[in-house]
Amino acid sequence: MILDQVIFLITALVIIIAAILVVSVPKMIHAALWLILALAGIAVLFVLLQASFFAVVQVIVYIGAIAVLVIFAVMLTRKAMQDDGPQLNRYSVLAAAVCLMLFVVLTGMLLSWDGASSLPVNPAVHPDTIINLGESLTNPQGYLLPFEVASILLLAALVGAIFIGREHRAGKEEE
Amino acid sequence: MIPLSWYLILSAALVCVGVFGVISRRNAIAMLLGVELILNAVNINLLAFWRYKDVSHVTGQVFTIMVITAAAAEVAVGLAIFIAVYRNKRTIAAEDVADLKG
Amino acid sequence: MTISWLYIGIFLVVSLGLPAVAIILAGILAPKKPSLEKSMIYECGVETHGETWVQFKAQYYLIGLVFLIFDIETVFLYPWAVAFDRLGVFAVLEGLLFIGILAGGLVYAWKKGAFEWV
Amino acid sequence: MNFLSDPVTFIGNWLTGLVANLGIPKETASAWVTGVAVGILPLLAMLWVLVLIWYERKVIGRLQDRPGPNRVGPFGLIQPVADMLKIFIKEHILPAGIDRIPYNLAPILAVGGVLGMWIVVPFSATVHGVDINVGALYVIAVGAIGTLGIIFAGYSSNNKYALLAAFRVVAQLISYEIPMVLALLVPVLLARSMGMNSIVQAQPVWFILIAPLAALLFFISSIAEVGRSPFDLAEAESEIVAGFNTEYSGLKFGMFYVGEFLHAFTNSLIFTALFLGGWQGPGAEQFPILGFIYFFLKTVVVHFLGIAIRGSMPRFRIDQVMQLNWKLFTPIALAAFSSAALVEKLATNWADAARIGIHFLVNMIILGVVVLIGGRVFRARGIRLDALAQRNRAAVKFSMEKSHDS
Repeated sequence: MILDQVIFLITALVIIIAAILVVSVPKMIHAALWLILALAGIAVLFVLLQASFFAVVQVIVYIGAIAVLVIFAVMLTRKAMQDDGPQLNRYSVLAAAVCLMLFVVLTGMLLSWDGASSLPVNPAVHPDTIINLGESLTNPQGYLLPFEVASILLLAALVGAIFIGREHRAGKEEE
Repeated sequence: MIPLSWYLILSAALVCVGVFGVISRRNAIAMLLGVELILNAVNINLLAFWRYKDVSHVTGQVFTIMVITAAAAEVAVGLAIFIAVYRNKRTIAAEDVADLKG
Repeated sequence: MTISWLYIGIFLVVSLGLPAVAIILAGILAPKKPSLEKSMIYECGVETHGETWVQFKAQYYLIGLVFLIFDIETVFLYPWAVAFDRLGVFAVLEGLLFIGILAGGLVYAWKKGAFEWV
Repeated sequence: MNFLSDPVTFIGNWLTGLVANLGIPKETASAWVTGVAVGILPLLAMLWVLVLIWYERKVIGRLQDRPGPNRVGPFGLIQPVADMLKIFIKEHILPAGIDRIPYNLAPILAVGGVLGMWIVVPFSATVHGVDINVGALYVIAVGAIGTLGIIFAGYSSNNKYALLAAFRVVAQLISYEIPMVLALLVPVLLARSMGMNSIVQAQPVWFILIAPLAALLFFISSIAEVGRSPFDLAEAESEIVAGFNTEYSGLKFGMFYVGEFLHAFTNSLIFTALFLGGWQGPGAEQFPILGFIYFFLKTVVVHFLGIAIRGSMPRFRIDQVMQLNWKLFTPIALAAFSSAALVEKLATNWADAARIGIHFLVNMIILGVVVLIGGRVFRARGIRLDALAQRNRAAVKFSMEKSHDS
């Protein structure tokens, strides 16, 4: 089917352009907005990969939550970087060269690998994969430990971030 | 049908853009956005390998969940640190905040 | 499956395109007489004063933070709920432990005053 | 297949036959017809908004002892059309210093984020949009796009009140998404599926009877998601001018309202599908048109309830909104979901009636405990506030007496 290839190429183009803008536009808030576009494009890729659960999770978690959090943080700290100053540090040209080289090397390695051109094993994913996923998340023989560790990690992140991010009022501390 | 290499090359490109962002942006939040791009590239790879191998093995999907969790935790704590630093020093340019250097 | 998502794609494009077309159409139909006075920012009847981007409370960030953590944990419970028939009692208890840890985070945020809006 | 019993499928089949006669294979023809139908659905939804606006203004009017719109056309039916024509030819004022792309994107996202939900709604036994296996989460995901629209509007308007309002609204929207997602988890758990149609099919007994708490939480949070009274902080004129859309004019301004009216109805659709059995009812399987009518009637009841609340409740303060969510709704949602999971697993092999009874009982116990504890806490707080007010009054009186003396 040629249609999915066309969709893939358009989406990939959008993602790459948006990603480059994320790391290069001077205004932080614009970087956040371009990030949203890149993340939405990645959600489309997940649909093409028939991982529909992850496509919606991508939108809910990245666009609905992480992007909002980033925008909040940009608003809270925006006075720090007056947006007209230089946004790239003095290594930026060097960094661009290194990244370009990294990309060339990675692509070369990928193309020389035999498995790179392989096609999907089975054309349509059975919708039961979500059930498989859910089952293995709480199966001791499956991924119970990572699942619970993830929840501990999130709890730790919550505790840490609240502790750091909370406004310490001078008067309140002494009470 | 899309060959696997397309996904891999796209995610390689995304990683490179992300690395560039982390190295060369001055604003700490922008560096964090670069990290987000890298982690998303990882997710593309994980799900692509899950799709192009045996789909009944959900390892790739479980790893994606872990990466998303880690990304969220990283963003939450990272941004909180930047906000706290900003409150104390009125800057979030990464090179100005070198107090934690050993 | 894939064809369904194609329909969803069409649908989303149309649902975003419809208001866009309406707005463009209205833009063509509507009179265009811009003036300096008109384009000034509205602010309770007086001229705008000071910088637009006023400083925000860290409270917004804390709310967003708690939301992010809860959102992720809840979303990952969905496959677990779908697979409910295949789970044993032990697996259900594991899921409840997951929720319990989540609730612990809520209690911590509550105690630290993340939800006090002063 | 009879036209009266299932008009949509009938027309679909007829059109497919027509296209197939042109020499296109049957499947391709069917796919094309479905694609066109999918493209038309948003248009119908947008036109439906005209009816919604009239209906809502009329109901609110009657609730407040006014006639509501009654001049243009019979019962004022043409009023929304007149309003629409007017708003279409109003000038688009571009304020100074706006950020153009997000500014223009915001109203589009606000409407698109609501319209997008319609694709997964199961209207009847045979007409159910697209039945993806992540339908319930899809609804939440599309809702997140609407939130983005509000952030864009607030940020790009170059107006501090708009920005402030947008931040408040976004804080409210993301907060109430948590009880909403948790409450949505209960029907998913009971139906063992995220597909909207599967959830409807799993409801010979409506889920509102099995999980009344989840239904209540979902209903309240969906009102908060729309941002209507009592959660209409977005338009607290006394505090933040007109809200995040202060700097919008003409149809761009109108789009936010189209989005709001449509969102209220869409949420009623989703609530009906999730908790009130959707199109289920006597004879709905044989005659899909009946299912459509049942679905519509149930939705109208839910929608009316929302409007009645809008017409009769005062607005919460922002701190009340936040505390209500995080200190009351989220813990209840967690408790309701955990208890549902536990009961469902322990009572797997029981008779249906017993299982449902236990579910209901547990829900009521949780509600009772919440009311008991919550009542006590709020009473204690009220006494504290009373004492505070008394002290303040005394202080004011004292200072006034002092000023009189001197």
